[in-house]
Amino acid sequence: MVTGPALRARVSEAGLAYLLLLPSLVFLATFTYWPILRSIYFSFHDVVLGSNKIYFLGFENYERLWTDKLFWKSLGNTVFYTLVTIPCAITVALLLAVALDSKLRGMTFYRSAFFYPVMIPSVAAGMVWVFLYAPGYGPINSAIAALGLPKVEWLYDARWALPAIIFMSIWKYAGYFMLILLAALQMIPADLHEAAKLDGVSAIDRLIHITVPLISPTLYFVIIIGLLHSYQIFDYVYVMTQGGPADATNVLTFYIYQNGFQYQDIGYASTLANVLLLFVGGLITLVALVFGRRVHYLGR
Amino acid sequence: MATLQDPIELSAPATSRGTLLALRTALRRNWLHFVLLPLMLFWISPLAWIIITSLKSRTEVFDPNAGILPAVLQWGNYPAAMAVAPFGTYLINSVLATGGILVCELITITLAAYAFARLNFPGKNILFTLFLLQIMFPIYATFLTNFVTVRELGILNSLPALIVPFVASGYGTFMLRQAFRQVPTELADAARLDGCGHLGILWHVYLPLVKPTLIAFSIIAVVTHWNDYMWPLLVTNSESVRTLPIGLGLLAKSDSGADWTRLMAATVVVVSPLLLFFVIFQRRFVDSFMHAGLK
Amino acid sequence: MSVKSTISHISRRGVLLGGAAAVAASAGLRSRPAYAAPDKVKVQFMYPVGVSGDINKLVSTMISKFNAAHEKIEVEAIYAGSYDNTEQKVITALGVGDPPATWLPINSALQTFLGLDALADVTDKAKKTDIYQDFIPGFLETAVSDGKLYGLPFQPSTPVLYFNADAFKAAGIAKPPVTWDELLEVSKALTVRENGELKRWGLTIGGGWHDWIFECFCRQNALVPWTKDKVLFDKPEAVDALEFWVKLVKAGVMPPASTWQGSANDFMAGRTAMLYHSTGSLTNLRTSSPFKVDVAFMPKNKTFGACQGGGPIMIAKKQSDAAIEASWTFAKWMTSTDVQSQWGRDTGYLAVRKSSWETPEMLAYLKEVPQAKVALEQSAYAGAFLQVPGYHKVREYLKSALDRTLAGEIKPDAALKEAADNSNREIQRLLRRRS
Amino acid sequence: MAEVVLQGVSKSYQGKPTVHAVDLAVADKEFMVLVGPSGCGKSTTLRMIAGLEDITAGRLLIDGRDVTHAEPQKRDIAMVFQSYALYPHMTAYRNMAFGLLKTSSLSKPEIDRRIREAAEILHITHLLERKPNVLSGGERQRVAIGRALVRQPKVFLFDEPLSNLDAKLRTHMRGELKRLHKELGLTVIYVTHDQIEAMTLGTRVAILSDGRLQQVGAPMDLYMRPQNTFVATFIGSPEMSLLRCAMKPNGSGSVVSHPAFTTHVPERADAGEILLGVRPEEVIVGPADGTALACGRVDRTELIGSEALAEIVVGADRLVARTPVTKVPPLGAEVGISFDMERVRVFDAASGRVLSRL
Repeated sequence: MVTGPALRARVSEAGLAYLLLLPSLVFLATFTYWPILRSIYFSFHDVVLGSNKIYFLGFENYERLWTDKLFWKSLGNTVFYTLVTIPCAITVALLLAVALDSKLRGMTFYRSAFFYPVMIPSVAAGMVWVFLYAPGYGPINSAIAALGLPKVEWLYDARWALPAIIFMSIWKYAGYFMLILLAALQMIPADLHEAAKLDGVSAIDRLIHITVPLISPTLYFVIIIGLLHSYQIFDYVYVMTQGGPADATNVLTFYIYQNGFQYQDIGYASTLANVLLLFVGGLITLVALVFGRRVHYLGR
Repeated sequence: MATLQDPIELSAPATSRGTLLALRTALRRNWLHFVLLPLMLFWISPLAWIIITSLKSRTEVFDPNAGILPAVLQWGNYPAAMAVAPFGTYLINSVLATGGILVCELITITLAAYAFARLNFPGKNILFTLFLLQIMFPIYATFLTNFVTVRELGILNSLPALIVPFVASGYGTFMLRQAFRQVPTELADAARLDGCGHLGILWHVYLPLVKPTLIAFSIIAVVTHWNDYMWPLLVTNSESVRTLPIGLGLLAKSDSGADWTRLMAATVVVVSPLLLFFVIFQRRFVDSFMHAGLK
Repeated sequence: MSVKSTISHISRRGVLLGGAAAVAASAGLRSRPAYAAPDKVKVQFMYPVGVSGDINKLVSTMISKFNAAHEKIEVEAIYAGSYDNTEQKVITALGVGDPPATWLPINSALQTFLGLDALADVTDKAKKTDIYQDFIPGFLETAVSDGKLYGLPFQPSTPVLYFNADAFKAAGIAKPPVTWDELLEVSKALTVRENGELKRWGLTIGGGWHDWIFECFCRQNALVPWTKDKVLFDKPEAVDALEFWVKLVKAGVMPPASTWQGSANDFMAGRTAMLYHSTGSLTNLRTSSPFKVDVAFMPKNKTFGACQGGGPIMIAKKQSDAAIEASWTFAKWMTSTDVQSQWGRDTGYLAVRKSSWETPEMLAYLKEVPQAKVALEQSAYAGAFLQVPGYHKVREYLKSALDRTLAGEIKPDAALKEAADNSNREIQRLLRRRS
Repeated sequence: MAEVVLQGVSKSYQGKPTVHAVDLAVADKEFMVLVGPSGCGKSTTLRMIAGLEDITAGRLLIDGRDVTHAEPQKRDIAMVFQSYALYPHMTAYRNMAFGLLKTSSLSKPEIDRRIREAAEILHITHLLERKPNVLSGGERQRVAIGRALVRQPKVFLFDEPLSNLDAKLRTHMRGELKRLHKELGLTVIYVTHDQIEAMTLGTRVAILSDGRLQQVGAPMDLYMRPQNTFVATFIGSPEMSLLRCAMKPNGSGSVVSHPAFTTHVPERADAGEILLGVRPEEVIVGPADGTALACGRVDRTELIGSEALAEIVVGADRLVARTPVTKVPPLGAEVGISFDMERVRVFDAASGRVLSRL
């Protein structure tokens, strides 16, 4: 059905597309796909960091995974962390973004105040929160005591250490999501809101029925990015708890780091990384299936 | 900046029954402030602590009897913190490395995102997934192989080594693709009729219209890479190519408890350029594109 | 690493990696001095910063002094992060066959590096000097395996018992506890609760490195809980030590968990009256606490006991004899009497040579900071820390066992048995691999 | 001279045909309206003319030149989009200048002259330095038209340009467009789904349905002589009523029998089912007595200004009649109805085609 020139146009469009993708692909191939391929190869081998000797193991690393209690624990911690952090951080971010998407007095200051945690290097942020969470004399416990609630040992308590890190993550990342959502809000035509306002639609209804659908592509993006980020969370565990107490804060990425760099067990670390990749990939597919279809693009 | 709430109006002289009314009006107009202000105070309290601690003497930091504010402002903490490493060189390197990453990323993601958002080609979905792989794979698992690659390229212990792994960004491509897809297709059509090719459309229509997203991405990219620690530590040896977070690492050591006052002073120094950068760019965000009215 | 080899790399891989060639082209930005005078031997030295940011400055000063004094050698000092980071950086470089000439890891890593066949044996060189005579034996031992010396101890530390002298005075306690029993009693006396709410712990054991401190407790029970190819955590002495910890927790005088940073903060904030922490923290705790800080031996049970943290300067095996010789010269210089005396005074680390402790400067310093002497005296009872293959993982197993026991999830003997089994399996795995 | 000829132009997406072999010739200075319900392929056809969509098969000639595969900017056309597609980041002036700067070698003063001239014609001179977001719908519309005008193209393409305006403005702009077409002698191809717009604007109207061209002709021609039931019902408001009848040839014409009546039509065809097409104004409502063709009951009435519409149930069918306001029958009343038999049309029930009159 396709005639020559039309076909040619289509081919040249594809050609252009590949050309545009080329710069990215060259670097991705070198610094992402190559490591992933090596990681797949390593996962079937006994590889020790620093040594050139490699032994074939077959599926032994994967079998190890099944019986590795710490792996399952860290996986559970990661899932818990994600399920709590992402919805909370994104909700806070969305409300902040909507609130700050107006010509409010002191807007620059507000935005900076909510965004700055993203900028604090994780080493420093971790240390500061170690202090804030300090038992007894820490400001958070002082505040809790002022409210008449029982004090908590936070990072020293296996039950509270992970929630403590989650809470700090929300502080650290809400501003980040807020910024992205703010950028999306800027692109919503103002008259849509004005029209709804004139129609007497309440602020909450406007948020749910106008704002959210209109920024749904960005929201979708933020959810996916949030998911991916939460699996990369490592710095705070590294700085604040080193996975303790009693592995209560050991998350998968930290466990991968431990295995690869501390235990030099590159083979097993690669296995973990591959499993994480599969897991995250599946999760994202799930999100894409659930949310992706509801995303409404203004452009189309 | 223009404000909706005119301050004069708020303090307008109360007429006969006006005081209460004025108060209520003030409340209604400013309710957002009443919600945001406490939250904001909570949000900035760690920063306040950082700044206050950076000006304390060492014994004041944890002394429960010392009060919140330092008795004497210890400005000396700043030079003392800066003295542990050549922070000037580190600053220049951080600017170069972060700037280099940003420029490279902006180029690669713009091109790639346009292809994904607006062109049809075989293998589009698979390629997009491949781009996302970059964010899905734990970064620490790439370090070993990338270290070997960087060494083979002969750029170990150099600024390019800090940049190359981050030139392509699945994240940025994804973000920008979402923004591009928000731009009405009719605008691209109009531009084609106006004689633009794909690159012309990209340059004249898409990029100006997704400026808020570009700025948001830039801010995020800068912040992320400004604070990179592990990778720079691994691939650099010389002071002359090292970056600020490594200097910070010197003060946040594991053996003896942190060097609180100087660590916080250094944190302030490291964060300040970012904060400045953010304040400048988030203004542009508002001014240039407040509801540009894409429809 | 010569320029020549680098260029050949570019032409080979740079072409292979198409787009990355642009990057390779900019390799001109490389900042490593591309050449040195041909007769100079270049020696890289990777070191961690564990106690104070000023170490960076101190090391730089030392290196310039060394370089000025040695015409034929040029040392480049490379700050490599924490102990962990340093180890990772060195091992990664080893993996590509390009290790630094010398580095400073934690002593526990000895077996790890030996497993990688990375260390130059310096026994014979040392025998030609006064090293075996002048080094404090407890320190020197941390660099010895199978009777061979693989480095020179440079910055040893041990845990010590820090105590809040003001709190002691207020509670009417005249002197620090000497035995475990006294430790429990004193802790009880120092613990403060108001209306059931805890205000001050009697004792805190610094978390994160509590496995290190636990080994000290084992040694105080006359058990070295490891040999070079297995761990002995399940021995009765170890179980007894952990049971003592449980007793402290159950008595309500010690928190069941803490972190390394947090416990130091707690001490400075008066949240705990006594603290087990590294000697390396002395300067920081002494100068940052709003009260008088004093230091004591860790109390004994069957005996006094401690184990070494900190590390030796190690020398890479796979390099030219000239480079090894230069590295040896450097290591020797760094551990010489005066340098060590200065280093110890500047940082709070323990000087490794007996003679360093007798220099006039050191004697003057000890008069001013008598606390520094405690760790030295205690080191007579100290040995190396957990020098087994795969010590990182073993540490994790042990820490996890300790944490879970103190949290009341598991009994001490079961926990330690499990940790020992897991650790030994891991060690066996690594040893099997080596052979 | 500007002539647009479509020869068997077709479009298919992923093998699915959406436009079937459209043949259409647009004469110079003609105002051709493409009209049809949404999804009928009218916009796709327009976009193929513009070069925004590939032409899957067939040829497109502009001024005799084959531009089937030419790039949009080489076709000498200009287009006004439904949403105006003004560049939000450019002033009205820049919006108008952009295409000229890109495609022509005109000098800056010449461009400026053209813009001023177009602005003058469109009464938007005072808006030139503003950005689209501060313009009203009508003003944006004018700027969009201005952007097309300054190009001085051979052909103007309009894609539902009035659908985003309110009713009053729409009527006004309709007049404006008519004026521009007349005064400037433009060749226009105009897409709309609104048949009134089509009838009022077009010198000729092409009706599309399901990707097929149904009929092309002058508005009155389409109204009076629809070729099939689709055109018949699409044009005219309220739409033509279709009564299902049986037909038998009889003499020179045929006898048409409906359950409620039997009558005679001049068309002649084989016996079979037909649809009798009656426009509201062709129904004569009278008293329910013997003089009427049939009887029906008034089900609904609606006042539309000077006239009224009455929906009458006749047997199983409903039909709409137009009556003067003064003669609106009461609801539920039995009335007699007759048809203006000169004007009613007969369609083949199976194919929907009109039966020709002899």
